[in-house]
Amino acid sequence: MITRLEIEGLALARGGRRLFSRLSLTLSAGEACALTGRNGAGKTSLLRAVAGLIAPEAGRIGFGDLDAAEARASGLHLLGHLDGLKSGRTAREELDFWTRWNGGTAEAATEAARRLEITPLLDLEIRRLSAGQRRRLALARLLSAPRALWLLDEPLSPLDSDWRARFGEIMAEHLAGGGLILAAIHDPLPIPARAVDIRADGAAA
Amino acid sequence: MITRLEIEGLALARGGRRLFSRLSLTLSAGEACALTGRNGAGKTSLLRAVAGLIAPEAGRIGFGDLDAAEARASGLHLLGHLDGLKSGRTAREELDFWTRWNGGTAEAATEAARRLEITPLLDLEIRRLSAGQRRRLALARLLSAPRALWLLDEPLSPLDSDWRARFGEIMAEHLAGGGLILAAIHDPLPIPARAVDIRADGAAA
Amino acid sequence: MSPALELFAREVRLAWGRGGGPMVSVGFYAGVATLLPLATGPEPARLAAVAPGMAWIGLALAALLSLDRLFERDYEDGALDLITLSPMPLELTCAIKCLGQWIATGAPLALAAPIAAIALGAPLALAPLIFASALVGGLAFAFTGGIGAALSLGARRGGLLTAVIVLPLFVPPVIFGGGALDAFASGLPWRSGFTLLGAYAAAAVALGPVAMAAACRNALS
Amino acid sequence: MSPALELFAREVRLAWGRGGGPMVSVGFYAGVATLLPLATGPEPARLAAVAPGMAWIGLALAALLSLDRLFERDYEDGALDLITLSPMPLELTCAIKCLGQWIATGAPLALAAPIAAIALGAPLALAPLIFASALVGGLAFAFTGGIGAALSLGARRGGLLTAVIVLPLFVPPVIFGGGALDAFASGLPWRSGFTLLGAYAAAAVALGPVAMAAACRNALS
Amino acid sequence: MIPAPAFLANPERFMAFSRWAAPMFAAIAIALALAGLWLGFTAPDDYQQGATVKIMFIHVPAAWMSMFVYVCMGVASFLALVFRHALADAAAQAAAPLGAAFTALALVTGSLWGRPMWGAWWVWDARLTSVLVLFLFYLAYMALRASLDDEAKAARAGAILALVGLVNLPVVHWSVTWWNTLHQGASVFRKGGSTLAPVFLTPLLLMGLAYMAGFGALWLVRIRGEVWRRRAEAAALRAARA
Ligand code: HEM
Ligand SMILES: Nc1ncnc2c1ncn2[C@@H]1O[C@H](COP(=O)(O)OP(=O)(O)OP(=O)(O)O)[C@@H](O)[C@H]1O
Ligand SMILES: Nc1ncnc2c1ncn2[C@@H]1O[C@H](COP(=O)(O)OP(=O)(O)OP(=O)(O)O)[C@@H](O)[C@H]1O
Ligand SMILES: [Mg+2]
Ligand SMILES: [Mg+2]
Repeated sequence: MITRLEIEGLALARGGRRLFSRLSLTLSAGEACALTGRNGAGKTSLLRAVAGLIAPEAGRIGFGDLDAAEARASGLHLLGHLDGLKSGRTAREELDFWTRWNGGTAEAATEAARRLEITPLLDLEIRRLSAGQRRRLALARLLSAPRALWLLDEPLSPLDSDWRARFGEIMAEHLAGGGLILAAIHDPLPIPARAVDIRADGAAA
Repeated sequence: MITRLEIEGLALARGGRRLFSRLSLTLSAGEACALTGRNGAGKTSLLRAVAGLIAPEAGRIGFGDLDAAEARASGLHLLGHLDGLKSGRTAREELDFWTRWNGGTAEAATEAARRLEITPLLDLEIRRLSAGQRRRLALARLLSAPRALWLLDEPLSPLDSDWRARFGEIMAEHLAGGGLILAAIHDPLPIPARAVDIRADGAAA
Repeated sequence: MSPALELFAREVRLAWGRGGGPMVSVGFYAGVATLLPLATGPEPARLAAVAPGMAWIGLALAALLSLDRLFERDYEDGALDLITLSPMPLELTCAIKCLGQWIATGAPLALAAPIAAIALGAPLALAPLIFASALVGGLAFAFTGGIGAALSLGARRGGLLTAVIVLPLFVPPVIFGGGALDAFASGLPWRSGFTLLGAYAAAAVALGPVAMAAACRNALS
Repeated sequence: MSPALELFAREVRLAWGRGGGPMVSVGFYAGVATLLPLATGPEPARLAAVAPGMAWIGLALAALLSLDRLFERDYEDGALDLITLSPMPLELTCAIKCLGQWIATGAPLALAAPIAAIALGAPLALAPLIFASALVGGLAFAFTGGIGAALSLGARRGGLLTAVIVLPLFVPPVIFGGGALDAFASGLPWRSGFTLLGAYAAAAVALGPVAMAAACRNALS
Repeated sequence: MIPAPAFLANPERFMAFSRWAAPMFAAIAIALALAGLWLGFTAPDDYQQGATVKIMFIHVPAAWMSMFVYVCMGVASFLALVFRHALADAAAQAAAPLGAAFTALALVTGSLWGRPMWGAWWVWDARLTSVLVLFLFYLAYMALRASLDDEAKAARAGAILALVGLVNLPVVHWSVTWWNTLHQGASVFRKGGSTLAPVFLTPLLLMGLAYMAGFGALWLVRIRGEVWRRRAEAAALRAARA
């Protein structure tokens, strides 16, 4: 299980342009970090680099003394703008598939659906869900298969204020259980979190 | 040009389920209305009904003494979660196309791009834009072809705080020029707006 | 540029992609024409007999391959919502999309069809008729194929479903065009077949857009 | 259920859609088989000679039609990101996707192929060989087609580009399978052709996933 | 012919080398081609094939080059994929249209030759078909590169396709041995030495070398062009962003 995330002297480039360099950040079990920054600063790119989907230009991303490939393969959840839900399948099909794909159990899926109050929606096709309902389904994946590191890209945006608070509770529980959260946000996170501001020169604050 | 939006006793149903009924709302030139409501309350559905994409179960949607079909065809902009931008085309191709499609001029498109600071991004493919950059491109369409009624579905969500404020200024200008804005939101709008809360029983507040 | 022209240009560009557009269609055609003799054995007599027919089948299948997404992408990314919000009647919009598709893929294919047929052993004299009927037939395929593409919007498996809806509509042009080619090759009167093909294409151009617009409105609501 | 099985079930379901899956493939096949006699004229001798070959072409084209989206949808909606974040090697994931595609569309088509060929006038004795070679050939088509589908991820025109990439890869199985059918029909030894088909399919199954995984990683980066 | 990759991997060194190497290769190509054509066209007519045998001096080297260029493209693609070397990628990209042109030339001249020899412009035997497939691979490579906008991604996708296409080369070469083809078997590069009379063999080999040198010149020029284009694009991008 991932208990540490260490980013050292990271530099990322997209399409030939350097986004930021010398970003360093350490996160231990139970800690959350809120990434902020202007549009296009590189928050999403940073999350994808931590997940191993894009290669850094310089610097190191480590997971304590775990092997990076292994840690990524079964230690983290990535939740982005693109949520990987197929508009033609039902919510139940998608939740069940992703739960098992991530190594979770059927009970965990049921419990996650209950927790996020999507149980009555499970037989609807994804395309019929409202934006907030769809996001809750995506969030249910985080609970249905326990993984330590959550990489969240603007997780709150289509949620109503009630659900923002409730997702805050869920995040707090995850941290209390030894989890780590790295979230890119524009609205403040409803939990205490280290703030890191991504800027082109040097980095964090 | 649309100068009034009148919604009377509107009832909407999706997938056989009544979302709300008896919703009434009048908006005149220069006014904005902020639709709030729980996830799944029917905000997006209401915007689509006003745009004429879905038929109401009961009630009337009128545009002053304009013919509804004509008013919709050239009097309103709809901006939703799905922004209609093709991931493989460049930002310029998309902006130019939508500008002309909506009857705007090339100068207006250039000016809109300048205003939303996407001029340097115009030659990038859409799939390379960050979430906020992409949203700004979608917003540029509002300016590139002037239309009176703006139907906005969570317009602020991927914007950074600086751009939220600046888009507030843009909305204020639009209202000052006699425009109308109907926006579904979870975060407060940065302009004075009538608040309407969508609830299943009766409606607005 | 008027919105109609603008839409037309967009459709052509979406279908062609940047650079290498017609080359891709032609390469596809060459591939299909290559597979046939490989599958049936290379005896020239056999091949020559079916060559013009195969040129036709290739055309119909290329149309299927490219039509599949005529509306689907616009539907899935929300562009169809915005396209319908316009003073232009949806029927005209659909017609322009089909026309763009035809120019972008049908026309290069019509140019390649006689070449493929002759490579398979069809007589040289057939070339102009193959070209003309491929051009007219392509129009019929585009406008009937569009109906299938619009009807299968939102269905779970666009590709093959489009094919199944569309194939019956493709049958008459294939009969008429194939018949005309066959008649010409055997020295019989071929004009009637070609005229029927033209009439079918004209009917498709006239009626197809109505059906497409209705199907699109239905998918959006 | 293990993740591998789960993915396999998902792929089969995505390919089939809800209800009527195999029927749709078979309907497509029937349509293609119907078009051929219409396009080439109905003389039985002509048709019978090309019938088994046509069954092959139909198979290859059906594979093309359905392969096109093997990776693209997952790429565009972000599912491919999440699928790669798993202890399962991406090579295996790609192989399972192709296998699912083969079971969902290749197998029903293999069942339909002999029927279509016999309807077009092929001798009854050919049926078992047509079925067997369609089954094995379908495997080769799925695994080579997957390479094309993965390589054209993020390209401007998936459909036809996939076809152009994939057709050269489809040529060898079409030669081997078509050759075996031809040899059998003329009473010549056919085993060598069938063995080559099997060998090609095995090579495709072994090497295809490596190329697909590399192409997917490239598209995501 | 394949320049020592390690030495030329440095773009500066490559540009310096190719500046004089390209014209030199061109001069060699012209000289060899003149000699080859002279010897070829003064050679006696073949007792079976008559004057048509002269097509051989155009056809056979073009057919050899169609495969050789693909090998070059494959090697360059491999280097580009494994070492992420931009110059290797430029080389692969620059080779593709040249290879397609040689293949088209082999197809056209072979077809012109086939008409008098076999009585048909085209037959679907294994040799001819596999060359056509080779041509399709070149087209597919170019089409793929043209339709991916991100240069780095297009480079890697193209490289993967080029490597996949390598499997076709043995089929082209040994098709005449593996299958019973109308096309004649190997007569130059075969076990036990060439069966061709020296009057034909010498001009044929001269033409082969001429094609090779010509390809070398064109390839270098195209790689240079590719390098310049990429530099210009990078500069434009920097300017746009600044
Ligand atoms: C479009 C038709 C043809 C194509 C695509 C074609 C292709 C090729 C290829 C690829 C080679 C190189 C083989 C190797 O080195 O492995 C070759 C060699 C050769 N071809 Fe053709 N060929 C065609 C027609 C002909 C015809 C009609 C003739 C004459 C009867 C002919 C005579 C030769 C000869 C003499 C060689 C040299 C054989 C050797 O030493 O390898 N080709 N051809
Ligand atoms: N595939 C790509 N190719 C080229 N440039 C890219 C690519 N992906 C992203 N970029 C560029 O990299 C920059 C950072 O993008 P990123 O999505 O990481 O920003 P972000 O911080 O998440 O912004 P936002 O708040 O708008 O979501 C942007 O300027 C974007 O245009
Ligand atoms: N095409 C459809 N078929 C059936 N039900 C639908 C369809 N579209 C939406 N719904 C249902 O209608 C309800 C309202 O959806 P809508 O998208 O209008 O909500 P919303 O207020 O915009 O919510 P959110 O804040 O989450 O965006 C939801 O419960 C949704 O499941
Ligand atoms: Mg982002
Ligand atoms: Mg909504």
